[in-house]
Amino acid sequence: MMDTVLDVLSWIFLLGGAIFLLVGAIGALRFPDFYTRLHAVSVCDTMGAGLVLVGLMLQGGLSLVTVKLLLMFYFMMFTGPTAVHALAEAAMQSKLKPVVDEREP
Amino acid sequence: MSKLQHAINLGLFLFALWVLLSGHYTPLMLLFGVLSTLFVVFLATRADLIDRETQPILIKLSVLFYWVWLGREIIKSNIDVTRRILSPGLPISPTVFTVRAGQKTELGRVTYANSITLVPGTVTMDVDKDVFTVHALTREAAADLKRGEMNRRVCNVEIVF
Amino acid sequence: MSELLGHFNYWIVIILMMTGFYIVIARPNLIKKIIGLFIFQTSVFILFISMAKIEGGTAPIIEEGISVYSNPLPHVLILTAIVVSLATTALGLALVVRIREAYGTINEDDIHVQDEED
Amino acid sequence: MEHLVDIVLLGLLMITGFAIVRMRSLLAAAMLTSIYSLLSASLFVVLDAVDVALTEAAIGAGISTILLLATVALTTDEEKAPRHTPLLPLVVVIATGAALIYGTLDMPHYGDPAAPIHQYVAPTYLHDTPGVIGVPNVVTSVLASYRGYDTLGEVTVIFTAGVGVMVLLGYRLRRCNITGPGIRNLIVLRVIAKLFFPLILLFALYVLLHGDYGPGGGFQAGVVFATGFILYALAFGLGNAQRLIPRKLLRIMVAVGMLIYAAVGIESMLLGGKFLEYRVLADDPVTGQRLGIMLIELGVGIAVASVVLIIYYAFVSRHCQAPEDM
Amino acid sequence: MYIAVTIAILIAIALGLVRAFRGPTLYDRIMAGNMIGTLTVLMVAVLGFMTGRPEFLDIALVYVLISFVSTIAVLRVYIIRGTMDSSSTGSGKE
Repeated sequence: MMDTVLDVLSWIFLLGGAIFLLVGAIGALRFPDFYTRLHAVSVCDTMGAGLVLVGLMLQGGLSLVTVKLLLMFYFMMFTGPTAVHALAEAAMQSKLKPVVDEREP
Repeated sequence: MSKLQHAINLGLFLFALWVLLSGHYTPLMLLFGVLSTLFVVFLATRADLIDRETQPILIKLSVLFYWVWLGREIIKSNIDVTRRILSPGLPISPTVFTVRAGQKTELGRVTYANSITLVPGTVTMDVDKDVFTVHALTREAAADLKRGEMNRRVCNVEIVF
Repeated sequence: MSELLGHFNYWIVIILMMTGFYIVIARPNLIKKIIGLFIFQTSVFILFISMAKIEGGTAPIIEEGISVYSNPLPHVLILTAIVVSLATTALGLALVVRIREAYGTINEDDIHVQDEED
Repeated sequence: MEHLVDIVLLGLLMITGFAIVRMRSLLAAAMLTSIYSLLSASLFVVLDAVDVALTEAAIGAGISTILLLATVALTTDEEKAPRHTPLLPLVVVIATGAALIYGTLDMPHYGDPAAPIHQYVAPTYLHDTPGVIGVPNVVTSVLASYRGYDTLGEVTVIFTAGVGVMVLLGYRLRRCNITGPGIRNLIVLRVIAKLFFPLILLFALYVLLHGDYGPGGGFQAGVVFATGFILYALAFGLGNAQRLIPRKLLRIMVAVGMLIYAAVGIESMLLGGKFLEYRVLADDPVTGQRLGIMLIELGVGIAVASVVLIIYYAFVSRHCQAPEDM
Repeated sequence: MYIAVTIAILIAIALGLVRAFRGPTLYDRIMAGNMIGTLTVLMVAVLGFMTGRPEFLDIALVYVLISFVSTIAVLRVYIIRGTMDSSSTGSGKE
């Protein structure tokens, strides 16, 4: 019984993660300029990756596999934003202008 | 804390990591674990990296609370960004603005900067001492950040570091 | 149909190989040539690893309860070949850097012109 | 279902290959090469070659791209159009490709267990490894024990290439102020690098010492170890990295790595065996084998890590040296 | 079920490739490379579970570390000289 619940839960997480990964990739295509595309990549890096890893952890159960997945999650939460920040900063330093919404709010 | 204490902490953390990664608990493998840990701590000392920031023990309770709060924020803004990506009109209003970080230490500031980037909808573009240049996907996300709740929360956990 | 799928891997590998080969012989830019060689090399790696695969097999790390393993020998050859490819690519790129310093260009056509003038 | 993944990945690889041909900007081509390498690494996982996948990811997607970009930065980005029409090369390529495809028709099917390649030595290796060598990872046992000569040769090639790069590019770092766009403000990177530098090094040692049990070994560990130092150099500057590991030490370490390998071979000759016959190294043949494998993996790891770092230093210090030629 | 996730990841990789081809700036391509790196890590992890040998997560862990270091290195090593190609100094708008 418990196993089935865990299984179903992990499938929900995995599929949710897959959907967010797809959405992030679509965003990276649809958004108009480099800086806005970074936000789409963030969706992939946080929610997509996070949900897939949590789904796999539920499949792994209490074992070293789960520990490694947890470690991956931990690494990704540090490396992801650092890489995105580095990209944004390098782009800004090379005078790549962001598209800004000029309309009055 | 003294430098020695920091080195010992790092060593203990690395050894725990080794044990968790390894999965082979013969005396030989554990001995290798000890040797590897000592070697890495030696290199880190030589690289002059041993100080408070190398301490990956951010497992204090209040930090954990911060992470839970941050997780909730991330989920909320993810759903928001997802809605915007999928809606046909692409309702975004990108803005660039600056915020002031109230943290005293480098580690605190970096935590704040990375938290901003981690939440989809806002990306830290530049860190100049305590002034961050931030790019936001929408005006709402920008207004949300300017309210300064995240800044306050990072300041609160910073004391624990 | 099975005839088609049976060699699919090899055919794609050959297309990749020819892509790399084309870059090497048709493009005068030396860096592009090295990229072409890189593509060529990688396609050879894929060819070897495809040959090692056995239907229903798994990675050649012995474990209780598993009886079919893929062939480990090509893995060994390719593993070392990858590291060697890094070393040779680096050597090639170092040569490109020096050629640029000596000739002021990395375009093969221009280099030939300069050589003829001398 | 693995077939589907395999086919899709190959398709993506093909598209990437064609895109690389068409790209005029060398930088774009280099970035696509990195993606190409990542895709082929995941293809290796699908094809059960986990050790190879580990190596390809560490080398193809990492170091190779860095070197390509460093070279582009030192030379030029734009590729001039070729002077000749690409007709003749196209004919040659299509003819060669057709001949090769005709050749594949006689090859055994993909995944066929009855293919000749699976009939001779491979079953012996798979069958004997647990008993004779005593390690579960057959790739490691073949690499380090059965085909130890080959590997010694490969390490020699790497060593020679490292020496070649050193001779071609020189190895003296001239200090200079780095200007221009880029990541100028390094606090975020520095704090993260402080956290990750020890972790990457420990992970490299883990990969080295667990090569017997899972994917990993000297080659992969060497590259990951060097990557740790590259991260350090990126965050704290090449000067600091060279204070941490001086060039002189690196030059010695390359030789030491090679010598450890060769010394294991000679030691086994002195103990009455043949060159690289590890079973004489200890009283129990299996222990001897494991000891021998461990030592030569260590030698390989040291040599590879030093060569990769030497190459990185050589290319990046060249950057600082010649600001006037742009 | 794992196959569904794998297919989703493969589609996402294909979309990332489109971004890498179209550019238009170098940064877009680096970003696409970084995204494909993340997707590859996840695919390797899922494939490990699919083939029933999840202990190969070591590979995925190495990918995480390498793809991070190479993204940073690409930004630092190339852009040090300040030689940007002309296309990347534009507005970045398509």
